[in-house]
Amino acid sequence: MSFLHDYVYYIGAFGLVAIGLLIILVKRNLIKLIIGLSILDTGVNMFLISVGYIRRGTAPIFSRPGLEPDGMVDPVPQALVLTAIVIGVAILALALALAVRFYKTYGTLDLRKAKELRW
Amino acid sequence: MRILWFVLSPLMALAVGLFFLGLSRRFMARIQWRVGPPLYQPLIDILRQFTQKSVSHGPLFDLGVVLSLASSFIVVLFMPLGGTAPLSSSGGLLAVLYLMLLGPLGIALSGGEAANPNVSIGISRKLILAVGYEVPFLMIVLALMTYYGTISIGEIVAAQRESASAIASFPLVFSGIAYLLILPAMLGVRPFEVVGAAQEISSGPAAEYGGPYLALATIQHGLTMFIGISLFVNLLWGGASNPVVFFLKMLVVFAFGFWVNAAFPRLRVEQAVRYLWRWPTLIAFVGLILVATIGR
Amino acid sequence: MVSPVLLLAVPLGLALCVPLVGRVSRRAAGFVPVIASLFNLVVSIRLLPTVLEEPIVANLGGFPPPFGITLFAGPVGMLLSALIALAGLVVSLYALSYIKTGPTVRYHTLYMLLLVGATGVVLTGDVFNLFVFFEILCISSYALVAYVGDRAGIEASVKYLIQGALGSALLLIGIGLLYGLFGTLNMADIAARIDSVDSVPVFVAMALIVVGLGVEAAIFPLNAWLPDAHSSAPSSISAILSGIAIQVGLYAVVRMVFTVFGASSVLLFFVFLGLLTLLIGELCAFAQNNIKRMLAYSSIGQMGLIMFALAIATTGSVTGGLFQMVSHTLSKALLFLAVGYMVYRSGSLEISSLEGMGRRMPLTSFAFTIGVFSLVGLPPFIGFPSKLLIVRSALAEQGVLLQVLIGLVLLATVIEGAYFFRVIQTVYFKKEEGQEARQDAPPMALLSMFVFVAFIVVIGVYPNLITDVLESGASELLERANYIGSVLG
Amino acid sequence: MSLGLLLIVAFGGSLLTYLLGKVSARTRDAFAVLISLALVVMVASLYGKAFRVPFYGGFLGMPLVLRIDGLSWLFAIAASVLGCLSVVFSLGYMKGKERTSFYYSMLLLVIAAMLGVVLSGDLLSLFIFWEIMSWSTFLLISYNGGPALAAGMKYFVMSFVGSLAMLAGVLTLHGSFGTLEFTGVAAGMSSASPGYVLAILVLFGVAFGTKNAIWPFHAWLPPAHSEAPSPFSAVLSGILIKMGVYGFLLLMFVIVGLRTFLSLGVGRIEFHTVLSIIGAITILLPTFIAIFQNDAKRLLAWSTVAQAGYIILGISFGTSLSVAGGMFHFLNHAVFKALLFMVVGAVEYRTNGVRDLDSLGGLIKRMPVTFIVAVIGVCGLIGVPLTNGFVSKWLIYKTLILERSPFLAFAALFGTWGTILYSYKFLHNIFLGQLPQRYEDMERAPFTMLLPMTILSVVVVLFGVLPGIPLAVIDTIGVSFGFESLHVTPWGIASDTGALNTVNMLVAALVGLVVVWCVFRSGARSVSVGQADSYAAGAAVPRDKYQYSVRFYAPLRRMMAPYLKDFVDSFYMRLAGWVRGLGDGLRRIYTGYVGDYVMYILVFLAVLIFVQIAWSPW
Repeated sequence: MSFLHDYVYYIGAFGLVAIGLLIILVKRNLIKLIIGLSILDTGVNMFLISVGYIRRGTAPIFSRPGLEPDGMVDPVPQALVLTAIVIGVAILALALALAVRFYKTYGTLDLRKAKELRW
Repeated sequence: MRILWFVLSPLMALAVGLFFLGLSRRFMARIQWRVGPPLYQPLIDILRQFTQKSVSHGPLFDLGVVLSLASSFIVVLFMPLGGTAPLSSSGGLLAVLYLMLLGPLGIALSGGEAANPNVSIGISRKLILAVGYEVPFLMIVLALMTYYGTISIGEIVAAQRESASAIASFPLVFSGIAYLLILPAMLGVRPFEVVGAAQEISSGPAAEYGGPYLALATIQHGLTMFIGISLFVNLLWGGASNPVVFFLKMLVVFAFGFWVNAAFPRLRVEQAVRYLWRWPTLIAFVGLILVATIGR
Repeated sequence: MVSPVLLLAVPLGLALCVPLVGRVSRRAAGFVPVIASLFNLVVSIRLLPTVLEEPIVANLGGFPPPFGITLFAGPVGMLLSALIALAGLVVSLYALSYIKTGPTVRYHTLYMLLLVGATGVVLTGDVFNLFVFFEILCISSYALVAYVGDRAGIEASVKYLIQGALGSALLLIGIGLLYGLFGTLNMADIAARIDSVDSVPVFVAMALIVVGLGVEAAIFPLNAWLPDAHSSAPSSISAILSGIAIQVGLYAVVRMVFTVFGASSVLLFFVFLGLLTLLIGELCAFAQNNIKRMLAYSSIGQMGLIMFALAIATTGSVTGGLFQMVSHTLSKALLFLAVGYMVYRSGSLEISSLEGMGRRMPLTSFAFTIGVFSLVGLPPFIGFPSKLLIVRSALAEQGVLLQVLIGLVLLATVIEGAYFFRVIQTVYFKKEEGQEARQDAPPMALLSMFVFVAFIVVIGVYPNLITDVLESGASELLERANYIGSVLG
Repeated sequence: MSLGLLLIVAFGGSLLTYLLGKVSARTRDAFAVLISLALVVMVASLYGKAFRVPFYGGFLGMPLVLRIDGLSWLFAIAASVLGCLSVVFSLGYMKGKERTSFYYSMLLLVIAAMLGVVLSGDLLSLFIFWEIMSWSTFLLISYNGGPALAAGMKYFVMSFVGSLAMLAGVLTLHGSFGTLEFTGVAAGMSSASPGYVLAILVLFGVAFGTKNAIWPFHAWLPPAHSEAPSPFSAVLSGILIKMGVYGFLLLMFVIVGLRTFLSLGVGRIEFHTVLSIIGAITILLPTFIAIFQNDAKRLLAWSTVAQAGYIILGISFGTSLSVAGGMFHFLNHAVFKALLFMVVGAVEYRTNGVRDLDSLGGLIKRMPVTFIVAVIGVCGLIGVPLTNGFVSKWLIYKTLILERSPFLAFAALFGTWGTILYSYKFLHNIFLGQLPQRYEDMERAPFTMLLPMTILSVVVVLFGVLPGIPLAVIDTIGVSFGFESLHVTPWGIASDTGALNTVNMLVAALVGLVVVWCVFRSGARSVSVGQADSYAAGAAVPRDKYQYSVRFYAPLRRMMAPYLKDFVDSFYMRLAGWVRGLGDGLRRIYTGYVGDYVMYILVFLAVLIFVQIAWSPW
């Protein structure tokens, strides 16, 4: 059980990634696909966080005396994730905006209907 | 001596050519149980035609005939007729091969200006027929030139005089046989007379000719016969040391080449080409291969 | 001393100014990218001699590497940044007349962000920073592809976005893995320690990163978005996407594989992948009737060729590959710009609709022809020396394999020549039905095209103008130790 | 006279011509003629010189050099003279056509590029000029639109394959020897292994062979020659394809060297014999295809392929006679084939573009001068004695016979008989026979057309009567290749095994003609009649109804047509179809459904990781 215990965040993260990929692979509805992308993003972010996470670690701020760097959570991934979240949001916003336009143009969200550009 | 031959050769060719024309008519007549015209009849015809008025279709119409006859005479100058050839070192057999085609070409150009469909048909047939017999003919000539290692007719004759004549020596016998097989086609006699088929296309290339034109064309025809036969005598039968022997040899070849005239009906041009490309070509080809592989 | 930071900071700042300027005058907004690109071009060219001697390493925020974000301005980076600035400048000039309708202010903002993203990717020395700039590049291009807002644009943009977002997610996983393995994001630092770790996770990280970046770099089979996006975007954007964006993607792949991973043993795989990409791109283009789609497939082919050359990994071939990048940027951007107005005038993307363009738009057609000649690699245009270098270096290698492969490359060039020359024939020699009046592209667009033409001809005749830069760029890419040394000191 | 200046004039002239065309058409025409004349003068002034000048420091580390010697002078003078005549001919031909500035400037560019090719002193500049020549030619071939597009495409693709093979060859040589200058490469080649030399020969041979249209690389030539504007066809057929001959000569005798070249081969099969056999095939097949062409220019085009066969046969056979014959035949072919293409051009010009042999006829009445030059050109083509073609062919035949290659000689000689057939058809169907009524009021060809044609026909006869003039030049080149000298006299060749003496023939011909003419004139005078007044066995020959030029060799055609398929061409066309089909099939992987694309990405990733984990190649 210690494996599960040690790697629960990774498992969770990759679980999310897998779910996201699965959705992107099998779903044809644009909105669902975007949801899949979003889940994938979340999974990736979670993965990043877990890379730097230490169980029962402290915030990487020397706010109180007696705090050692060894016990601190790595701050870099958190910074990365903040950025990644922002980027993810940007993509999400753009995707949703496009989805609206897509629906207006095609009258559907089914991506199989949008096969004019091919070959 | 050479200067003399410059005059003598054409005259001899003219005489012999006309003689052959007369002889052929006589020959045919006898086979068909007729008496036939006298041997000098072509000469009389020619002289008569020179006095007759005719029509001309333009300058080329005149020039073509003249060119044709003149070139035939030049070919004669390349031939050693039992002596030395006047133009012996001016290109040899290769030049002769080329000059031989100027005769028909001149007639063709001349007739072309006349705008007579029969002429066109005749010329077309002539050229096709020529392609037919040139295949074996070129093989024969090449076999000879390769065998003797020269392109000069005089040297081929001289080489034969040293050993046996070509037709009697091993690989070249094939060439000799092939030559005899195509001789009627080269002379343009009966089975191969599609070119000037009188009953069908009004004598073909000569359809528009009358008067002096016809005379010149007739002479040219005689010369063609002369050249075809004298080539055989020179290249394959060792030539001759004097004109008389040469003439006798020519007579024999003429007779050989002519007997088919009476025996066969006219072939269509495709049939003729097919014939020429079958047996004569095959035999000539065998000769050529033997020459190329065995050599001398 | 000019810092390479300015190459990012100034355009980024100006990009954010565009909406402000746009409030004052919509027309003036169009000039902001011109100014910014001009600035970048000048700075890049001024920095070039310096970086040829020694790469400039700039640390943002004053943290020394590997702690802070590093900008690494070596010959390759400077060359590409100059190239981006040049293409950006010319295309923004073109856009002044070409982009008239729609939300033009937003166009210019996004366009500038795209350039900033591209410049950032080529200058950064930090893996995550690479990701960020990469995303800036990608997001702005997603949006720009859909700029016109027609069916094709929306469809292409959606597809591009889905694939691109997937790619960047994979890229981010790869970066996370790297960080997990090495605890650092600095490229040089990772590169220095790459051998200290078990190879399987490193390989997985590399695979993720290559695939993630490869989507943008148009490596087969990750390039399905490209024909759609490049053919549906406004032509000025197609020019930038084909001329800059995918090359930047390829640069990123190469930088990761060469410098960070030092993966010399997988290079043969990339040679084959490049060849495959080349052949598939050219074959698909051969069967196209849509002019912009044809150009897009041709871009795929060119990317394959560049990858092929780079992956051979000799000084000569990498020089050739970089040269081909330059040549492809100039030629393909020129082609898209020329085609942009031709298509605009004819109202159709079909190749057959270009009949008689030689008479209707003589100058544009001329520029198009030069671009084609250059791309196919005919002298005296820039494509010739670049292809020459690639073939020469490939032939200089021992072994029959490369010689066979170069035969295939040449074969692909023949196919390329065939479909391009068909277009030339259509433009000039097909007899068109109705005679239409002469109506060339507007002067600004012509000016921008002829800037490219001038570069194509001049470098084509005097390739030695840039070979020094290219060669030191090649040695920068090939010699990791120098890179690591110059960053970490 | 510096070579750099020559090229600057040539290339600059081309550009200026285009710009001048925007100002005034007349100035442009005058300028184009002037430039082309200047080139002739400049090249002529280089006669007998031999030197080299570097003109470009280092193109990617490879210096570019120009040089001139006898070989390049011969080709340069042919190119510039033909170019000049073609420009003059164009003055009339192109009048009123569209995009003339483009035409003239491209024509001059082609000429300039050809000069560049022959003046190059190293392989890279040779290649560069070669490519410029190729694309400018492509533009000119495509100029007419319609069927010319396919022709241009075919030309471009084939020529591009060739030049890429050449590029590979050039760069291989550079990799091996580090220099591309002819002398340096030649020095390196002398110690190279035979297999290497053979590979280089094959690579270059593809390029030169394609340009020279030897079988099986000839497929581009018939459509290209027939669809290009006629003055350009003259250049194309006359000199441009001869750049391949130049290349072969350069490669075989300058770079590889005579002795190495003759000893090269795989086992008992000698390379030069193989090339000779290809030459023989190139003579025979196209000759007989030409016989059945109905388009005048296509007929001439096939004839060009066949004549190229003679040239290749001559130069690859590798005796001093044959190489001299090959080079001389190149020169002769340049003259008479350009002449014949111009004849067709003149006819086309007056009949508004008709060159269908079935619908012309009788034009001798309307264009007598054109007819005369056509006859001279045809005589040269056949090789009638006293025209130039005779001498060159004679040289080739003779050496083939003396070197005991009767089969090659047979191919060459028999090809000549085929030549007679199509030449006569060409003459007959255009100029002889009935004049259709629609051409009754046709004018003669304009002076600007007659002038170049007349000059060329004079050259045909001049070289035929005094072959010693060009043969002296050719002999020097041959000697520089390492052949023994021919004994050239002004009127032919003196040799033991059958000499050539054109003066004898000339005298005999003149005397014969005069004598026969006198005899002929001594007969009764003839009445001149119209051509319709002809004998038809009592029936009238109707005008415009009965024209035996259609299907001229129908009986022969019935016999030979099944064997005369150009299967090489159909193979190429099928190949092109396959490639297109392949592309069409391949692009279907881009299905348009984004789910598939996502799958490609993930599958690619999975395969990468799987391969690594399974086999760990890294």
